[in-house]
Amino acid sequence: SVLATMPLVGRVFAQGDAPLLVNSIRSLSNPYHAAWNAGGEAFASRVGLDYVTLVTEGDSEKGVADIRGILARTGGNAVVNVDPNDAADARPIVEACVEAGAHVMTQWNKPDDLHPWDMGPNYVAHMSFNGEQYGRTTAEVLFEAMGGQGGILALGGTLSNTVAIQRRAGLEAALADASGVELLDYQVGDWQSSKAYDIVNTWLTRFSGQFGGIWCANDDMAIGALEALRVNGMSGQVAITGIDGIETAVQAVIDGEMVATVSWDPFWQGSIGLAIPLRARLGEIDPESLGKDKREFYAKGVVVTAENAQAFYEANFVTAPELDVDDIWARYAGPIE
Amino acid sequence: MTATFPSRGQVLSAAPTVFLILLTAIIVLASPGFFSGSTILVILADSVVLFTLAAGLSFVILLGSIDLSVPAVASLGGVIVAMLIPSIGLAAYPAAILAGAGAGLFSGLVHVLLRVPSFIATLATGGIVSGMALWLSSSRTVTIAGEYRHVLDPVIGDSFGIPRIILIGAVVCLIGVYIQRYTKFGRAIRAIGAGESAVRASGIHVGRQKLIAFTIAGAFAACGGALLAARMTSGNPAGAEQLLLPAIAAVLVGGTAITGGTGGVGRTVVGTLIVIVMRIGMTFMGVDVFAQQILFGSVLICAIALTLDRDLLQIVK
Amino acid sequence: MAPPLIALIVATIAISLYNPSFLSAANLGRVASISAIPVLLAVGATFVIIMGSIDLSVQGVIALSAAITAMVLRVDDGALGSVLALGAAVVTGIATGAVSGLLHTLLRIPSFMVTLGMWFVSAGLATLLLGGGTIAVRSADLRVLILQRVFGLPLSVWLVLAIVAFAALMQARSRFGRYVVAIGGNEEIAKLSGLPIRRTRAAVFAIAGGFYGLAAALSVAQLGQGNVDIGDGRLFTTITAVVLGGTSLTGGRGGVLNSVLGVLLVTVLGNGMILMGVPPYLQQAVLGVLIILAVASSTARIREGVYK
Amino acid sequence: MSLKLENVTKTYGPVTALANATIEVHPGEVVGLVGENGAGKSTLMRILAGVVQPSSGAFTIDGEPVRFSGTLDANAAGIGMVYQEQSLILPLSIAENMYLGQERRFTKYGLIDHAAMREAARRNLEKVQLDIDPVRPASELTFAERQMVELAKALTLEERDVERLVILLDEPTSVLEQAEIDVLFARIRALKDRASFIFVSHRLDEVLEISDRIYTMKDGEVVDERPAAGARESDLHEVMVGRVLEHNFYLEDEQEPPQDSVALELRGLGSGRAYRNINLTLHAGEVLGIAGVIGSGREALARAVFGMERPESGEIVIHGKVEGIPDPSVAVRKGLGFVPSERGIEGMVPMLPVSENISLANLDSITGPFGLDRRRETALAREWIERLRIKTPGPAAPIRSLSGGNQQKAVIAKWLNADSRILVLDHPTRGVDVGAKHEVFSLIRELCREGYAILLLADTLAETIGLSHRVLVMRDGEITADIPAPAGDKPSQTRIVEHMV
Ligand SMILES: Nc1ncnc2c1ncn2[C@@H]1O[C@H](COP(=O)(O)OP(=O)(O)OP(=O)(O)O)[C@@H](O)[C@H]1O
Ligand SMILES: Nc1ncnc2c1ncn2[C@@H]1O[C@H](COP(=O)(O)OP(=O)(O)OP(=O)(O)O)[C@@H](O)[C@H]1O
Ligand SMILES: O[C@@H]1[C@@H](O)[C@H](O)OC[C@H]1O
Ligand SMILES: [Mg+2]
Ligand SMILES: [Mg+2]
Repeated sequence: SVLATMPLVGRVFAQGDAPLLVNSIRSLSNPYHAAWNAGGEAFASRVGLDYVTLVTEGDSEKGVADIRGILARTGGNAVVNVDPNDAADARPIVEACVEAGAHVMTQWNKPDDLHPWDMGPNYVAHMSFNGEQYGRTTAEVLFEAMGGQGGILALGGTLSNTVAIQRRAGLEAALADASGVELLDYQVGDWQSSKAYDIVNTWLTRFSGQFGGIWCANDDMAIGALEALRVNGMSGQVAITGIDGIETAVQAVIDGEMVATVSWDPFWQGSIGLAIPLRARLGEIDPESLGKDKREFYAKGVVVTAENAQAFYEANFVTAPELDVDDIWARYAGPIE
Repeated sequence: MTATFPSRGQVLSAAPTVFLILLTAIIVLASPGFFSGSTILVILADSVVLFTLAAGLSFVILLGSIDLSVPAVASLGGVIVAMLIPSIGLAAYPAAILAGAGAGLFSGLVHVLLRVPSFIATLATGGIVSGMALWLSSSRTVTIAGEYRHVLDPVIGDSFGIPRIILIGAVVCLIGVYIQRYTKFGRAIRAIGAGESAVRASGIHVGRQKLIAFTIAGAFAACGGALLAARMTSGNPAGAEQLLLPAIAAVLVGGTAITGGTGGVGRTVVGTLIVIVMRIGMTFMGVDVFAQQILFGSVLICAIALTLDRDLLQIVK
Repeated sequence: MAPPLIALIVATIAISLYNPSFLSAANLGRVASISAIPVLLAVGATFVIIMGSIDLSVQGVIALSAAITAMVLRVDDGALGSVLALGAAVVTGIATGAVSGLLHTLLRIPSFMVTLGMWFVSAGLATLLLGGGTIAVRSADLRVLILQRVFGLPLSVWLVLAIVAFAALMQARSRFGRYVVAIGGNEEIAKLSGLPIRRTRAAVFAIAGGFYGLAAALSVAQLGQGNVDIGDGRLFTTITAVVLGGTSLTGGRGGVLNSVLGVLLVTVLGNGMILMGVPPYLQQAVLGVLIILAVASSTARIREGVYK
Repeated sequence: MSLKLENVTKTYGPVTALANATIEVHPGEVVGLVGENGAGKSTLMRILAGVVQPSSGAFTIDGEPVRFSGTLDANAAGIGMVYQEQSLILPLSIAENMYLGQERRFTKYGLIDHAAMREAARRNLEKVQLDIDPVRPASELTFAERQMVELAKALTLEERDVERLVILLDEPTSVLEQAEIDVLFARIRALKDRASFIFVSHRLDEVLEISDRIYTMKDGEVVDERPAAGARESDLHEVMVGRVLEHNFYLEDEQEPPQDSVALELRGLGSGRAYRNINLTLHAGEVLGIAGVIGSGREALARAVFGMERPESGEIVIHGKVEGIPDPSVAVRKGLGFVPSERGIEGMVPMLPVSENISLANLDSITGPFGLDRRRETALAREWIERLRIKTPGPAAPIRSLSGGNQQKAVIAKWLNADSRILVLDHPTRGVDVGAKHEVFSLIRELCREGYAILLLADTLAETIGLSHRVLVMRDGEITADIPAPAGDKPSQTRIVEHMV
């Protein structure tokens, strides 16, 4: 493959023809997307192409408008990796890219009836993680830490958010299978640690002594929960799980204050999401001939628990993460049904 | 003597437009592709939703009040459109606008009858409206299924090579400008913003005018939300959440003072374009994302510093 | 009796009837400790609002101050570093506030617009400084403020109480406090009386910034990490609390202690909804209704006058 | 201490407010200052008070040149001013207002000693015979009480460590009634051994009564100086306006008997303690003056008629039809108009153009087939400007740039444009100079001839008597007398005062 053998892909393209690499994400103010951006940057410098980051700041219209702007500026000579602000945004974005002749890959969010194979070769693929599965996995780890018995509390992400809904569904599924565990309350922490902190403080009054675990839809909220317990002199007495695999959460797992988190490896998402459509643009892969299972797929997350936390921490936060883009299917987990 | 009068005011009322032109010129110089016909259409099309919200908001700001419920009402409008299209088709748009007007009227009633400052009244009603949107949609984004896409066509299609949403924006603009400049209501609210007591003592029912202003703001917000939903082919109960600040910025940068009494919907057109051009322009010029917010904030302050007619504000609060 | 106090008492009674543990010492302590940061923010904003101005930059200033705090702690999370970090947070807040205040007074731009712009600018700076990351400061000595208890309450609560007492005294008894009310009451007359308008105005924004900065440092200490989003959602709750407390948005009326009541009311209502099991999607709506009722009942007596 | 301004000029952009003005104030002297609206009186006083800096010229105290950079400098030199516009900060207490900017005197360890300040305030309030608790917020005071508090505030200068004081009074009496004016004058006389005064008023009789020496200003210049002793009102009037004061100031000979038809009737109107059981009839073509001291309830009554405040009982009959308790919007529809005493707040929208102020009460008058018609609005405004001889650069000029008298005419034009046949005039000549007053009076006469009905709360008793067909006297919320005042047989002031107190 050209990518593997010729790191400086820039040279493959005639002068002025090199495509622009574009990552579109929510914002740079959260560690998750910051790592995503770092992955994009690392990949761009490895292949020697120009790179820009676009941020939606949570505004769908801005997200779409920015991508249109880039397409207009580059005349469509772009490779776009996008984490749409909302599932619905994927359609206008993909349509704009296809029309302009750019190659695009979406992650996490897209409408259920939008499929790469209906849009031609330029919509290369959609990749996600199985929210329900991992919501369920962290719940199961949580229950196990509680000995399969007792009450739990759950902190969900923003109410209408698709990812939040999927993760909650996973939690519910796990609960259905765990007869000894009871969900005492579900509150919405809007992904924020400060909100989680306040909610958990109140829970301590309402459910004092009745719960042994807190399931959180992301790590930020898990940290808020953890600190709320700590300030009430209860750290370590209640099991907590999160999702995202941010540094502070992994550290908490190492310290035994959290039982699990899941890492999506945003550094990898920010790089692989460019590598796949870039290969398509280079003609190294032919999207049309890929099966549906490879054009809409789940990738594997890493469940971080006490066993692997230390190693994970060292590999991801102590040393600079390494690009892992050569085998694009290395983390393939299966098709999205 | 007559000649010297309007001059200063007129100069300043043209300032936002001059600013917009300068801004565009800078971007064009730095990035020539910006001025192509297709970019202009893209920019205009992308301005319409924001403009619709900001136009409605202008009425309330002219009063010297504020409406923070705009994003919630817009989101509600989007949800309603998405939910109703399958059953009532095109009638979903007026239904959404009506619901928005109702929400605006409610804010107005809380503000006028209960004498709750508009900042708090609309913040609170925004919460209530959000709750309704979440409840209606069962807290999920409501997707408009493919078979109903034709109902979206009036919004997302093209006519004569021009995105139809631009034409809709033009209509919204005409309606807004007409209401604000050519109706008794429009005159009354500007006067209220400039000096409420005297307006009341002139026999104008101040409370009623305020109610109408909030109702219109609600209707415009829901209309903007409906347009957004059509563009996104779905109604998200939190979909317009991030549009509040840009909408306020658009009104203010256009030259409508936050203290009320001066400005208007026409100016909000310019204000919206400044905000959008600025935003897309930065992407175009390849301004580092890390710097974009800083630049946006600075330009906002500069724009207002350069275009504000301070003669009209005796005290700057 | 002040209407917010009545509302607070009514809310407290209603909630504790439903859930008696609300009045337990432990819960009251929790209410106090989760109110500490909002109180700081509200007290800072109170000065601005009494003056008839508004400060929308709250979250931006928090982001920037939190970033600076965390960066100092990253270098040294011992006692010295913690003291420096606290100082740096306050200084950053003051500096940002001063910039707002100076732009506002020198360029004669309404505070609403300046602080809207400064919100973007300071949040952008914070993002730039942190590169989007989060800095974990879990072992910093700064955390004693949150984790160390004295007479059952975290140090931070005592610190905030002391600051509130000082601010209340300053507001009621100092010349500066008087000037702020006078300017909010009628700036032209204040000017005729020879009060230093610009200086006072600029100082108020700087002081408010200092309060936000301190609140940011406490947030960092509380959550054991510093990032840009740490102040999310604080702006509107702060202004709501100030107004609920009875400080008028048109200026000239209100006070620091009112705002403390306002914060307690918001906290108790939020707390109460969770204790009473109000479903999450309804919480905002219920809070909205309660706020309308509370503000309406306190404005009901004032029949005339312009309100915007 | 002698103050002297020599050849002082002050310009605002193209406007010359003061042109080479020279005046002097000697110790222990009361100097009167008169002139038409816009003559430059306030500007001159503001320079002395340190609020405004002169563009050129010399300002000396006892021969030493001085330069004030603000009020506080002037205060330190013993100069204090009572402003033409009310200048108390409503949410602050009386004591806080009186010592605003001077808190340092009561500050210990950085804290203000409220008790001491209150005591000091009380002492100064006593000087103007005002027995109110200084902790009350200024917002609770009546207009006139506020004015007295401002006087007391200026008198706090006495406590200063300065030998001699100069107290500048800019139209202090415009909202006061005779009793308070007497208190004020007594205070001025008592203080003359320590203080000099400059006294500005549009009521020339007052100026003659209290002053030792009188300056007259015109178009920014000081055009006349004379001792008060021996001077007559007509002399002052002549230098001010450039023509002789008409003997017939209130245009009595233009007064015609009212018509028989009743325009407005109040039956048993009452509101708490403010006014009780008010019955009155106002005929077309009639000026019905209401006299009464502050607290008599006449102002509240006038506002209630127009619906600005709600009466608790009684009914209002307009053109023979019983109307419910009104609201201003209803009142206007029924043909009422209201010229409020606070012109700048309730009478007009200062930053809007003259034209938009005139059309405000009747937007239908400028509505064409496509909505508001700006051209029609401008044309209409021009008509009124011409008819009422409003001095303005044009219909587009912001109304706040007009002089008080002309603003007042524009406010009246608003009601004429609204076809309001019943006008409630609450102090229509407050702060209006003699020339402009005359024009307002002749307008009132003209309207009466055309059948307008006017309920008048005039500035002075003389004005009430002079203009009215009938004078109702109110005391403590009740009507105590109904005295006819036909042309040629006007009642004496004493006859009316009898019923007032
Ligand atoms: N702030 C200002 N800006 C512009 N022009 C002003 C200002 N203040 C005063 N002037 C001008 O100065 C002139 C004198 O005004 P001033 O207020 O001194 O008159 P006055 O004699 O006090 O009138 P009045 O009897 O109505 O109080 C006015 O005609 C006006 O043109
Ligand atoms: N801001 C201003 N800009 C321009 N001219 C002004 C301004 N303020 C006042 N003036 C001028 O000052 C003159 C006097 O104004 P002023 O307000 O003193 O009127 P007035 O008759 O004294 O009314 P009042 O007694 O109600 O104050 C007017 O002729 C007006 O043109
Ligand atoms: O911030 C959220 C992140 O924490 C979660 O993992 O995915 C959804 C995001 O919105
Ligand atoms: Mg004057
Ligand atoms: Mg005057």
